[in-house]
Amino acid sequence: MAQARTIAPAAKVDAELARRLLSQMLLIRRFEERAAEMYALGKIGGFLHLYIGEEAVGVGATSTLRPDDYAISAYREHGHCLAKGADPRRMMAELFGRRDGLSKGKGGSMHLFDKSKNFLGGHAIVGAHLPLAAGAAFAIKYQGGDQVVLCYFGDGAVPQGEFHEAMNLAALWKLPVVYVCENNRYAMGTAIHRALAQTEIWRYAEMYGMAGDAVDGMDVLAVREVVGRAVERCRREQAPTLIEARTYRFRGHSMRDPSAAVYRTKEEVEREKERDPIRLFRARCLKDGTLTEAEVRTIEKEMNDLVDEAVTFADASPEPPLEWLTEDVYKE
Amino acid sequence: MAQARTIAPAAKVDAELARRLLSQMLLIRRFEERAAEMYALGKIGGFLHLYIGEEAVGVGATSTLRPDDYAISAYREHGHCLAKGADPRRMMAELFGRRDGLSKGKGGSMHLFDKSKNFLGGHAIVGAHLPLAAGAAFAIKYQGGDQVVLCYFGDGAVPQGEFHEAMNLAALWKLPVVYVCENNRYAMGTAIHRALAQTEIWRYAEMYGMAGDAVDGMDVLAVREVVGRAVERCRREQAPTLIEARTYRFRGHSMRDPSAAVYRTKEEVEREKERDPIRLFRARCLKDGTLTEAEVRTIEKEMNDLVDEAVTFADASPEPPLEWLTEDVYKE
Amino acid sequence: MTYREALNLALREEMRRDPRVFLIGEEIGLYDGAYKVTQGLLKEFGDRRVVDTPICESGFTGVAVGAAMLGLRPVVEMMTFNFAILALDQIVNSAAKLYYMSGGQYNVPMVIRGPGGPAHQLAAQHSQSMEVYFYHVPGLKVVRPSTPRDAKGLLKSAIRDDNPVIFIESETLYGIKGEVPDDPEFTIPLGQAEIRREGTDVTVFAYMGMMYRALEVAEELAKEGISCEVVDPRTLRPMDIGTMIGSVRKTHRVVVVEAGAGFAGMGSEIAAFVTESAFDDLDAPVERVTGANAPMPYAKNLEQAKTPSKEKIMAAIRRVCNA
Amino acid sequence: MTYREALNLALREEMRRDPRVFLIGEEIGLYDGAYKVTQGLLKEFGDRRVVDTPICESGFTGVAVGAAMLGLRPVVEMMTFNFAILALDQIVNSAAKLYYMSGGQYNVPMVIRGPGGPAHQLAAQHSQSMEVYFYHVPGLKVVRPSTPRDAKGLLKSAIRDDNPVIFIESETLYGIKGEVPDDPEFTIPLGQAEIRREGTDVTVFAYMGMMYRALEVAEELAKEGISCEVVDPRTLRPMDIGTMIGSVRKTHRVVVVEAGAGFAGMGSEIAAFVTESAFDDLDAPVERVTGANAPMPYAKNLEQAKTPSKEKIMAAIRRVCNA
Ligand SMILES: Cc1ncc(C[n+]2csc(CCOP(=O)(O)OP(=O)(O)O)c2C)c(N)n1
Ligand SMILES: Cc1ncc(C[n+]2csc(CCOP(=O)(O)OP(=O)(O)O)c2C)c(N)n1
Ligand SMILES: [Mg+2]
Ligand SMILES: [Mg+2]
Repeated sequence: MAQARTIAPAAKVDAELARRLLSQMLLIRRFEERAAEMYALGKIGGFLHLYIGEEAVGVGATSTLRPDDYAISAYREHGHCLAKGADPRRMMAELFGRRDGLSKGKGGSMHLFDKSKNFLGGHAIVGAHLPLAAGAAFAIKYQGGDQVVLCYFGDGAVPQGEFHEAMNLAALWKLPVVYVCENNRYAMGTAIHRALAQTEIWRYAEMYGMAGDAVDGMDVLAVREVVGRAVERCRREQAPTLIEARTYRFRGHSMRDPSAAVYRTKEEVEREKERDPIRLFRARCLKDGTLTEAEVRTIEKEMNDLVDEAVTFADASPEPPLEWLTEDVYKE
Repeated sequence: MAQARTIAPAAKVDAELARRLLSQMLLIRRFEERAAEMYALGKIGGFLHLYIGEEAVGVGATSTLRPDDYAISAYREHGHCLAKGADPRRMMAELFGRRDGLSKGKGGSMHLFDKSKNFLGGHAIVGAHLPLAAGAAFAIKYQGGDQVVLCYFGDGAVPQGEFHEAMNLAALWKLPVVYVCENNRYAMGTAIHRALAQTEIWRYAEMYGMAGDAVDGMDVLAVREVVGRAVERCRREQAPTLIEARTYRFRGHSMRDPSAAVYRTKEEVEREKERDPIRLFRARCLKDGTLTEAEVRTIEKEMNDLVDEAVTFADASPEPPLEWLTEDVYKE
Repeated sequence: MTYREALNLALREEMRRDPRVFLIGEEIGLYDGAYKVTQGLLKEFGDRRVVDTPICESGFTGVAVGAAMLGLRPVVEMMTFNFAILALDQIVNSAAKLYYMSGGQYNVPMVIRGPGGPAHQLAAQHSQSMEVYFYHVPGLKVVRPSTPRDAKGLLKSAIRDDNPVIFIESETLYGIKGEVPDDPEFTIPLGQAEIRREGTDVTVFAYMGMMYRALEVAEELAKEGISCEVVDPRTLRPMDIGTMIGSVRKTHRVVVVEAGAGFAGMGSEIAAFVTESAFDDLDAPVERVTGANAPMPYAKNLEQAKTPSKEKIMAAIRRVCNA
Repeated sequence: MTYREALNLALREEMRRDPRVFLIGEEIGLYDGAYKVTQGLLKEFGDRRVVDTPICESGFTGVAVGAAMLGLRPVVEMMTFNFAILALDQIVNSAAKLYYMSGGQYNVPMVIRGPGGPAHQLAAQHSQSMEVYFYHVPGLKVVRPSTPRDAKGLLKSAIRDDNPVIFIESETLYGIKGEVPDDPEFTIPLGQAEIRREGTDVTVFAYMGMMYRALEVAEELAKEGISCEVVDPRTLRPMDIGTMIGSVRKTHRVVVVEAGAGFAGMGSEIAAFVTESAFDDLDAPVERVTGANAPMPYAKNLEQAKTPSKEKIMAAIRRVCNA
């Protein structure tokens, strides 16, 4: 049985990479902290699902991709979309429901798409995007390409039938897709042992004759290593992989759900926050000398600035014109 | 890894039991042979899926049930319905679409129901009755009963999402249901290795922490033993089981499909017919002296007579009155 | 009492009354319901009768159907009705047809309830008028309760009904208040429309949020001397054709308001049967005021433009009255 | 050429023309199709482009949507449309909405085709008019082709369309024959109704099997001096309102015939918009002749009674003509 992998803290990381990973995690964190503020101010509406605490998964995983690879996710996808390279300004504008949003303001937080970055969205029906990911991989294979599709989904999608259908098809047809389950142990208020007879999600891989692995999702380097290996195999052999990244969400399910609700204790949340992936990675980089305090502070400032800019941009963007209501229903 | 179990041919069977098992298998066989004739004559319409070759599964499995236990199946359910004790006359009348049919002529071959025998039907959407079986088991547990639900389904249902949903719920909630997959190696024209990344169906049980077993589905006693053990455990511990019964259909998928079509060879079909469960069981009973030639002939005659009677009855039954078209839509 | 509390009370009373009634769905127990409709019920009835499920709409709906075949009376919560589409096969091909296919042997007494229709900025996949997938289907009954009183009375009838009943509430109405009888034997029969406001010049058919919008419009138009009768069908299948046609024969003019997309919606059926049954009584063609034929957009301004505005309803009423 | 052959030819031509077109579904390759529509295509195009799937309608439909997002043009076969209900979420929430939700970034060029509607004694779960689940949905187009010519011309247009198109054939029509242009550039645009028979007294709207029944009725009524115009909408969404209303303005009387259950069906929408658009031209209320509001029974006599008979259609036409 695979254990969740953690990279030995001694291994030194390349400074350039460290800077990139830390920047991205910080960008996501700040972006969402500001989004939460904007939600409180009523600038953002609907559901807003924050990724805070889980940044190492999206950042570590995406860092193994080429720009022409694809990524697809569910509704907790701000992190995946940013990591794939989307413009934070247009993302924030989308959350604001404005004209310059990625999806022209029509999609909102749950439906971020960025075709220019091969980001296939933001899907809000739990489980439904798993077959879509297999389909994108099918298209790659059909076209003879060597790209890879990375598909993020939650532990809550595993009991859904489409998980099984997608795994079987991906394995049967040997599709170049890496499924990354972000197991944060809860689907809304449902702890994983109340949802699944088999809670070791990576083990489902075995059943489908697929490679499977578990990884500490709070360790960006561990995620990078495990996903990287899967992506390489996928590219080489067009063999799918199922990876379970063990992580935790620090906030509530959405802005409408308190962070420590009936279904988990304050103590549990506090304990998990000790594993904050950003704090851990920063400490590690400082400790082994990869980055200096000053460098880290610079990165923090840069990311803050980017997010400020994003908010300013979003706020300045006008509402979509009313004619847009009935446009984009059909492509002419 | 479990092997398909076969009972050592030495073990002597009780004559009473042998008579019962042979009678039922023969009844099913004759019933369907006659049904096929009636289909050719246009007395039966629509789809007609014959169970010929698979009788040992339904008969062996049902022989382990109490009358107050439940059974449920897909559209290839004549055998399951007869084994559960339904009146062959009313069954044939249903196939004829007549007033005295089990379902008043409204269901036809794919939708046989017999509430008086706790036979929960005949369902024609592949995979859909698996959650229904879990639901019946849920109701038993809710009511504090000790009955068991036997659910038959084909290998073709395994790639369907509802297979996974039903397995997970049955295992998670410890429901008293025994799932019997009748693996005849084809779903219409699709050989199992073209449909499933994992073709050892009983092994899915493992994934759900459920008991699992494979059995030679051409050996009625082996089926009886394996299902019997599962039924007992189920009744005692309310723990579900997944059983893969390895069998083969001698005819085409339905009356519209030739028995040896493009997807399988004549040779394969002929070879499999050597494993005819009725022939094997009869030979065995004769060999070890459980039954005499004369007894077997008597049984054959009795079953023939029963089926003749069924056909006569069905033919004499009038068409349903036209008012029935809009009755039974809602219960008042 | 709020609409939410009325639903909660109906569930509570029916569970007390009939031990065969149980609840099943996502987050209805420990979490007290995503929209708190089932609040406190786990505490009162325990996890045998308030069953939290994993996310597998088809699976747990199928479980409910199977349980109903054995005589239980499940009440399934769809966290929102958008997800019911994943269970549609179980609803249409199992629940709605078993009684018929079995020649009257197995009926399926169950309720599938939860919020549906336009919500607040939840966008295309989470903000849809879902009734259209159900009201066409023989074997189903379909309820859309607009008031707290109806929520209670109709849910109780739905639970006592021997057939599968689709019961679609609304996120935007959970908080509204109204008088609700606390008699545990109070029920409202399925299949009865309600005249929400009497009037003589035009009949406006509307339910849920649109019904309230129609009432506001009626108020304003009263000042202009146009007297609107607002009729709420409440049950979409079976529909109370008697009451509805009765109103039309009185007013001779009809506007149907509907939040969902217009093409082939509920309004189409109402317009069709009203015209069929009361053609000679009509002084003008029935007007439909419906949601735009587009998915629901996220942006607030577009979202507002998606559903019929007061202005549009008003204009339609004026049109039919001047025809 | 038969209807089946026309479909086969359309698929073949479009696959030759555009390497992005591929077929996916159950039994379409090695088995040559459950209804032989894809006969010979595996042989010509190989298993890269003719993809047999396991039974998992939601899964393989989702695969097709994902492939379409990357620019391929999948043609999904539903062995029968009854099973499409299992994929409805992928169709309604993914295929139909992606273009909108992504603000025009990802369109989904795909066709979902297969037989639907009443079949022969296949009973409640296998013999249903499924178009009702689709034509209400913004983002989808819906086609019901009644003749071999239309089957070819419309399927080719559907495959070339940049949007998801629901294309519902009929088991009972696969064997009918008709003339079909063999020009590979022959197409029929989506959204155009066809006047099947010209007439002056009454317009009958009908498609698929009901269209043929309407033509027979028209023939018989001609002898009585009633001149029926039979109009086939062909595409249900978008509907060719222009042609349809044009006919109504000529005849002033309308009967809509529909095989499916009547309540809230296609006939309701047609009746509603015809009345809305041509109220003053109508000399009688639109009559709908529809299938009974019941699931499809197995017994032959009940099955026959389920769909509109010639007698019922005739009676309706006489009624509107005498009104
Ligand atoms: C099919 C479906 N059912 C229910 C929901 C409502 N819902 C939204 S998110 C969610 C929990 C999903 O949990 P998980 O997959 O673990 O992802 P996480 O939120 O933990 O990232 C639920 C039940 C939905 N969106 N889709
Ligand atoms: C959801 C669904 N998809 C497709 C079909 C058409 N169909 C009927 S039977 C069948 C094959 C099923 O094979 P299997 O489950 O192995 O059962 P067997 O016929 O071998 O007994 C198919 C594809 C269906 N009835 N339901
Ligand atoms: Mg989770
Ligand atoms: Mg099989």
